[in-house]
Amino acid sequence: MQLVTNDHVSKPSSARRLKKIGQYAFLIVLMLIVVSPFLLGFWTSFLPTSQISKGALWGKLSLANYWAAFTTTPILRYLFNSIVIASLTTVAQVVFCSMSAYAFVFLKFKGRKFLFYAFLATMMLPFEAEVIPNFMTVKSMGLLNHFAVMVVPFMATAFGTFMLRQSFLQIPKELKEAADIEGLNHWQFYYRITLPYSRISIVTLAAYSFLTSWNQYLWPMLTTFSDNFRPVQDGLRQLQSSETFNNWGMIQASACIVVIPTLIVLFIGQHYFKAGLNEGSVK
Amino acid sequence: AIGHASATATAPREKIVFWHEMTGPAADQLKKFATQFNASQKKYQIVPEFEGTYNEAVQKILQTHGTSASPAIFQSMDVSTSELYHAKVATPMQHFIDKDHYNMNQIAAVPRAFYSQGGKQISMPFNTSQPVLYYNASLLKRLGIKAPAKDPSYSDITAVAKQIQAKSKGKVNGMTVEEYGWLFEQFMANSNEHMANNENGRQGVPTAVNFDQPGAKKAMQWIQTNVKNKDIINFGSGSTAETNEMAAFLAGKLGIFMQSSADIGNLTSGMKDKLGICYFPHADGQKANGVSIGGASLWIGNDKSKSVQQGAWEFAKFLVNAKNQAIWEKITGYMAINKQAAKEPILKNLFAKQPMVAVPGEQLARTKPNTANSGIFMEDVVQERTLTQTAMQQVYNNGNIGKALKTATDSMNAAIKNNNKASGLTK
Amino acid sequence: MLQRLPKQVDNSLPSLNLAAKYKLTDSGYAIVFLGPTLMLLVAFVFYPMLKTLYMSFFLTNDFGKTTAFVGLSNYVSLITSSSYLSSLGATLVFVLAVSILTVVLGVALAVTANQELKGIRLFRTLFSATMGVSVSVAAIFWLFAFNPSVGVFAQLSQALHLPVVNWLTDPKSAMVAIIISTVWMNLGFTFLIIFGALQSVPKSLYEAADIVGISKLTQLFKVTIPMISGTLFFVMIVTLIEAFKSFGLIDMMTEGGPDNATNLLVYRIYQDAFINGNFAQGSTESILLTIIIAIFTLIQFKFLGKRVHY
Amino acid sequence: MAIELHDVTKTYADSDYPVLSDINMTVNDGEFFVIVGPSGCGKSTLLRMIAGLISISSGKLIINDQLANEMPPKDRKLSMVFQSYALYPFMSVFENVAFGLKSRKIDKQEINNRVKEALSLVDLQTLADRKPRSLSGGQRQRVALARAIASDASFCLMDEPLSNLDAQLRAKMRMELKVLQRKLGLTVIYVTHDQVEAMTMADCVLVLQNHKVQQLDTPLNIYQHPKNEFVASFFGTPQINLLGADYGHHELVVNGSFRVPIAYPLKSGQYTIGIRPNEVEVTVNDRNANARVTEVSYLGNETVILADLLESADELRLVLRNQIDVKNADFINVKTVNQFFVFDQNGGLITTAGAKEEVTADAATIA
Amino acid sequence: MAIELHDVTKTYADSDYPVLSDINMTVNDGEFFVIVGPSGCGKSTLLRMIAGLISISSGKLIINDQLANEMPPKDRKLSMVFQSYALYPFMSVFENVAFGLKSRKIDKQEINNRVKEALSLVDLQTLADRKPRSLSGGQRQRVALARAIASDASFCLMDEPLSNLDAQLRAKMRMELKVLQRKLGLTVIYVTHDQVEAMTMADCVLVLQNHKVQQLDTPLNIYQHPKNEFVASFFGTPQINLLGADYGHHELVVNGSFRVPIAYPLKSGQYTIGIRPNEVEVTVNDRNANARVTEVSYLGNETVILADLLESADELRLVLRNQIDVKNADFINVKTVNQFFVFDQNGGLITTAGAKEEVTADAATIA
Ligand SMILES: Nc1ncnc2c1ncn2[C@@H]1O[C@H](COP(=O)(O)OP(=O)(O)OP(=O)(O)O)[C@@H](O)[C@H]1O
Ligand SMILES: Nc1ncnc2c1ncn2[C@@H]1O[C@H](COP(=O)(O)OP(=O)(O)OP(=O)(O)O)[C@@H](O)[C@H]1O
Ligand SMILES: O=P(O)(O)OC[C@H](O)CO
Ligand SMILES: [Mg+2]
Ligand SMILES: [Mg+2]
Repeated sequence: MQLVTNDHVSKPSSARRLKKIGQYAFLIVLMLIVVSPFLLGFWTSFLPTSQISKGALWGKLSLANYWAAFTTTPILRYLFNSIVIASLTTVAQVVFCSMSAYAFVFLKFKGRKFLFYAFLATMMLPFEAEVIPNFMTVKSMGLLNHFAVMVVPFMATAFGTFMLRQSFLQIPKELKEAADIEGLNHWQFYYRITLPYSRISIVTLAAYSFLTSWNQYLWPMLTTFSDNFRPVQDGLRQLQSSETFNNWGMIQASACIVVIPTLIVLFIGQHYFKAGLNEGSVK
Repeated sequence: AIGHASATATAPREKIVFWHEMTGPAADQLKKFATQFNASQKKYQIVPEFEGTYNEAVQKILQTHGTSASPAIFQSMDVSTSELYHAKVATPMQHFIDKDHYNMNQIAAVPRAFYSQGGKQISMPFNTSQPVLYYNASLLKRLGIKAPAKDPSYSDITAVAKQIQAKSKGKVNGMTVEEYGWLFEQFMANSNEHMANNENGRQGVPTAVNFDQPGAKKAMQWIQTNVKNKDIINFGSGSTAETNEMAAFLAGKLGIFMQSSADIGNLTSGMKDKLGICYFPHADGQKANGVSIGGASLWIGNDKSKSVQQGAWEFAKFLVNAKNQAIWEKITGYMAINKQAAKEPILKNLFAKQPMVAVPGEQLARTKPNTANSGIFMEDVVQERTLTQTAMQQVYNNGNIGKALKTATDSMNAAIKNNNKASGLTK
Repeated sequence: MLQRLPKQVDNSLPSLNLAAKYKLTDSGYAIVFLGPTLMLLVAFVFYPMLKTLYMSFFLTNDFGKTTAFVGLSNYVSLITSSSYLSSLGATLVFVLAVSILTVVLGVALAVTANQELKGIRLFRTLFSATMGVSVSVAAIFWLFAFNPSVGVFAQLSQALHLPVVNWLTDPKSAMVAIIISTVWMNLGFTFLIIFGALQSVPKSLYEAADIVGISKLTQLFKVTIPMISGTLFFVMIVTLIEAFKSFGLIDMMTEGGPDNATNLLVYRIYQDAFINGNFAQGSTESILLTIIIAIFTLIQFKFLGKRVHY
Repeated sequence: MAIELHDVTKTYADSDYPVLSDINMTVNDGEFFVIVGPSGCGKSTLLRMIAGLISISSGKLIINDQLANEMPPKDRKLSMVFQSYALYPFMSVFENVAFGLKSRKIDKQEINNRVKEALSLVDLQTLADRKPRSLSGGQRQRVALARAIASDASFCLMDEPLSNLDAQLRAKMRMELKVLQRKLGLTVIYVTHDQVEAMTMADCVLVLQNHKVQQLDTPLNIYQHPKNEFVASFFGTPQINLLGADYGHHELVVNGSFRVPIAYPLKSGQYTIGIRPNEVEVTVNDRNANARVTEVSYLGNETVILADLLESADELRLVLRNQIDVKNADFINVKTVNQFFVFDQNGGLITTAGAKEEVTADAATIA
Repeated sequence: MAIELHDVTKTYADSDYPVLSDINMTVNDGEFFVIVGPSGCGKSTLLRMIAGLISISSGKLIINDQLANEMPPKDRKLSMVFQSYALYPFMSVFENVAFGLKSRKIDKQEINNRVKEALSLVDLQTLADRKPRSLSGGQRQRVALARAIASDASFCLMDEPLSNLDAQLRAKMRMELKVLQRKLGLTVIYVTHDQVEAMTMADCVLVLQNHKVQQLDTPLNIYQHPKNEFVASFFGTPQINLLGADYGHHELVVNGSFRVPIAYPLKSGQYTIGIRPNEVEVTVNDRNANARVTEVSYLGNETVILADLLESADELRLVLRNQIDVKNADFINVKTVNQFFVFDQNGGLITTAGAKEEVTADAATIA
């Protein structure tokens, strides 16, 4: 719903003021519902576990839990692993998906339609339903327990291709024609026009694949066996299940440490999603 | 923080990856052992890796076998012995014993037998436990409740739990029994019932199981009644359940629970109150048949080079020497399997100061081994545990006991049939 | 590839043929541009699907090797097994609840955040925040919240003298707990997508409605929802498929229990294949899962797709 | 239905200075009132304040003798045609037109009749079931109009409703709209940046620029008596020539190039003279040439010429009758200026001069 | 740089009938060649075939005496201004203009000079660092032009480059473009659907409609001697009046309403008479009235009138001088028709008649 009160009102009537208060109240309630699990997590990460296990939500606040997480658990190593894996996956996905999307939009070749439908169909096939043979494949490729095992199978996705294809389709056909007249070949047009033109979609896909890779859970659980390669998701799972004492404070601190990089990626990505970047290209 | 010992400048050390499933103080102690071992010599470098629960580890071992990801030496739980043995993923421990003329007599007979087949040692006993019953002795005292007998019956325990509930005015929960397949196995063992045919697989490959036997039913009945009466509180199953029941017990919010003796380390270090331990309870009017040992043993993978295997063997020996077993028992509650360990001052002091930690040992000592109380030698035990655990969940949630057990039995039998066929164990 | 194209009649992008004729042909470029993705998809999507299908007709040994051919018997035993059927039931309940709740709440959040108020950007950012929460973090936050002794829910009920719900050990409430956590996790993504769609609805449509005196609530149903129906449809499908694939929260919070109440199809595949070591059964379940997802997607396309206004 | 604005000012929340300041205007019942001005001058802003879609920062809006500053849009009983049409893409033409009526709980039969009538007025009966996306630009625009017509509001706001149409269609719609307005007796406030629309349709024109009302008058007066340089140059195509001129001895000397006698008593000094392209008479290849042709275009029966004054670089736009035979690079002599405007240093009109009754040059084209 | 088309036909892959058939035309070196026609008639298609962006289905395209049907676009050495500008949104104005040059590996300094020169020609030097999104429509259009100018191609294709600009700017750009073309000696093929552009800019106009060339001639000839009804009605605003007429006794009887004498010997029968709105003289409130005014608009110095013929429902468009005092509902008499066209039943021109040399009515406005 759009409200039309987006402008300065010199003397707001009391009805308007009441309405505004109501709007904010509703926003705040919704916001609390959404963020309360975070707040609870952040808050307790500063509390001593002894307090938490008594059921108390107050106590002396300190960074002790964070210190414990950094020093007694491999959380930093997990973070490092995840960053390596997610970054590699992201770069590969952006490159390969943009290339294949380019082919579907700007190249004419036999079987294009068929291939495209085949791509579309794979979007319905859940990776989770294919882990068994995939596990066997990476095993026979000797990739188990390496970064590669968490990167290689995800270097290209049908979803990414589809998403970028949609975005490339928005490129005015005149830009391609103008480039043809100037004699650009496909590589040049791909690199110098298509990618910069679609940078919002590229960033979106990058953010999306980074987060998806970061969120990988089942696959690394099946394919990594040492802390040197375990990403955060499984690292946290390990921490949680190896904790016999219910050291809530430290676990919450670890969770907070893990959530921060993704929140940063998200907020940066969001900041970038400004509308209107391609305005003025065509009428 | 991954537990590497500093490598020396000389010849590169042979890396020995060691997979284990220990948590809490036991995990810390294993890291310490690895560090000490690494410091004690220059040829090998032990790299311990935690691989989650016993259940998860079995498949990880099987599925990584033959790849660079597989471990050189690994810990695997008691009931996985048959599966790993048939899968032929390990060099029989007997091989190293013979080559090294290692004196196996220093190892206690029951665990030795448990991990042998045809008189040959397949794996090295390492962490050996007994299921026991824990109670908060100080709490009972404060509430003026008489501690349960050392060898209690179901109703003995019920009585204590009831009093705890009543006298604490509901502030303290009476007891809990985790929904845990291992405990179910022990209820059957203690009632002298064979879960699997062919004498629990000791006389041949099992072709069927039967959970639906009187002893099992009685135990389930006991639990269900107590749940209904709110004398048993449900913490669920899995590792969360274990941490939650532990946390509640340590916080004085739970009076009694049944678990592996491996919890003693945790309990004694984390508890201000006095800990009470007694035997695994038996059905009323029925003598306890005794329970089997729990825990796990050490295996040496056969997909690694000779020298790596040698290093693994050295480390295995290191872990089961008398001194380390004594330390192990003190820290964790696993019973030392090296007979000499009893003479170590560490253990002597421990028993003197905390006599109740000797209870698991006493329980084991008075058990007359038979095929019902010597563990199950069967493949797919993980599935059996999941199924019986589910049956227990149904029982907790007021399901029909007979039906629950029957369903689990049928499912398991189907799985056994398929597995035996697929693995070529039977036609 | 350095060949002349046969003279082509007309097509929508023939300029490319003309432009590229003396160098790589379009088909040549296609191989280069599409090759890597295609290879990856063949290796990790197409081939595994067929392999899974193949394995589902066999028994497998400890190492996952196919041994005995059994035809359809894996399928028969699965669809006659009460526990599989109850998993299936649980999955359907879960998937429907999650996708409906997610979309409804996502719309509510997006509509609320689409007002022009001072500081609204902060709210928008916070509303999208759960997109940055990974599954294990969410699990830890919610495990704490649902903890029977120290969790906020338990404490709240105690404070209010209500019976304490055993969130994760009672089959019914465990499902509710998993649904709540999953919906919460999905909310950020859904919000962002729907919000983006709302922002692109021309303001003048609302103004035109304001002028004829159509109430804000009517505008929501008669203008907003139809205008974003394309996006809602997309979100519905994505959430549904994602819900079918839920795994992490279950693994960390309930391990499929109690009494299989949260043993959703994907978790079951994992359990059967990678815990119980029964790859054949896991494969069979994978195929069934794929079929079920396909059916659901098609149903959605058939029934919802019709009502979508692009 | 009369609308009055008194000292209305608008400042958007995120800016410091007003978009519109001190607007005063009265729209009488049945009047076709046109607001015209360059892009971005605040035309839509003004219209939206009248519609109640945005608030008024200060001043008074009076609708039918009632203070309406805070009145919600729907109570103002008006209809509006949006610049962007604002059609609901998921509704058919019929539903689009009926949408507003339905919400008023009007009888179904009645709605049906009204929609049908409105559609037939704009000649769209046959397309009632189409969705907007399968209509051409002109048809969409007519749907938007039909919506305004179907609502029984007697007061209609239109925001550049013809701006997206091509020239032919625009010309046609101008006529049709005017006929319709007269027929229905509507009061219309019509926003445009097209001077032709303003000239052809308005009873009254408000020229906006630079946050302010520049002139408020009938179209003819605006063309013939522009209040200032901006208004003069905004109306008329080709644009009026605005040239520097020095006054002395009853003459204006234009850029040192030619002289224009003037009876009006000016103080001596610098002025700007405004000469419409068609108010000039020239002779070609005259010995006294004062300009040189740079560009000639024939428009059927008249000729548009660009010429540079010889003394200054200034360009002159001229519209001549076809008979005159002139080509590029010819020298010409600006002989007579029939009518012209004199503006002061601030651009304000001082006087309209020249022998209006003796116009001999050809017509100016302002379409 | 000459371009010839011989019997060029185009059929799009997904349709059965040709969009263009048997097009023959020659564009001479340095010529400003305009292709005009209604929306959808195939103008852009024709241009794109010349550019090599789409293929030619049959016929020959010859560029500088060389068969060019299969020549890739870049080898045709042309530049193109797209209807929609086709600017790269992420590049600055400067980079947009320089882009094509860079890809040709031209010396940096050289590129710099050329771009600067091109930008100054279109008066955009100061905006070189802006991105397209922060330019106004007219400025964007000029960037597109600068790009064509900077490329040293002596042959430039322009697809409706002014179509979205507002009237003032359009008029200005028309002039500037023409001057530029002359200055650089460019050969230009210019596509438009705006008759004014065609009339004012072209050396030669090609009128397209209905897949075919309707007329190919100079602008003046097209206005004065339209080959058929379509051409006649496409040029001139307000549109020409096309009315039914019966011939007999050296007279055409127009819709039974008035008579027009004609010297040309026609066979008796039905014809269509085409009368431009400004070629009619009327008297107001005449006793012999044959039409009634329905709409009057004053355009500064002339008046546009709509009137209905009394005998038939037909509407008449008239442009009169301002002096005539006429208002709505007045009865008028169409007295004299100075010039008119006679078309046969198929719409083909038979003759242009009337005393051309005696034109007394006011100028028609076609802008
Ligand atoms: N919501 C807003 N917030 C701030 N400034 C605005 C807003 N809407 C419009 N403006 C500014 O107010 C000025 C007037 O805008 P308005 O839309 O009224 O112009 P207009 O005369 O209708 O122009 P056009 O002919 O292009 O439609 C412009 O400078 C514009 O940028
Ligand atoms: N790629 C295509 N495939 C099929 N038909 C097409 C294609 N491009 C254009 N057409 C059709 O060919 C005809 C001519 O199109 P073209 O773009 O040449 O028209 P135009 O004269 O440039 O019109 P406008 O003035 O609207 O730009 C139209 O009917 C159009 O629908
Ligand atoms: O908890 P533990 O190590 O004593 O082992 C218990 C069971 O034996 C596992 O099978
Ligand atoms: Mg506007
Ligand atoms: Mg075109």
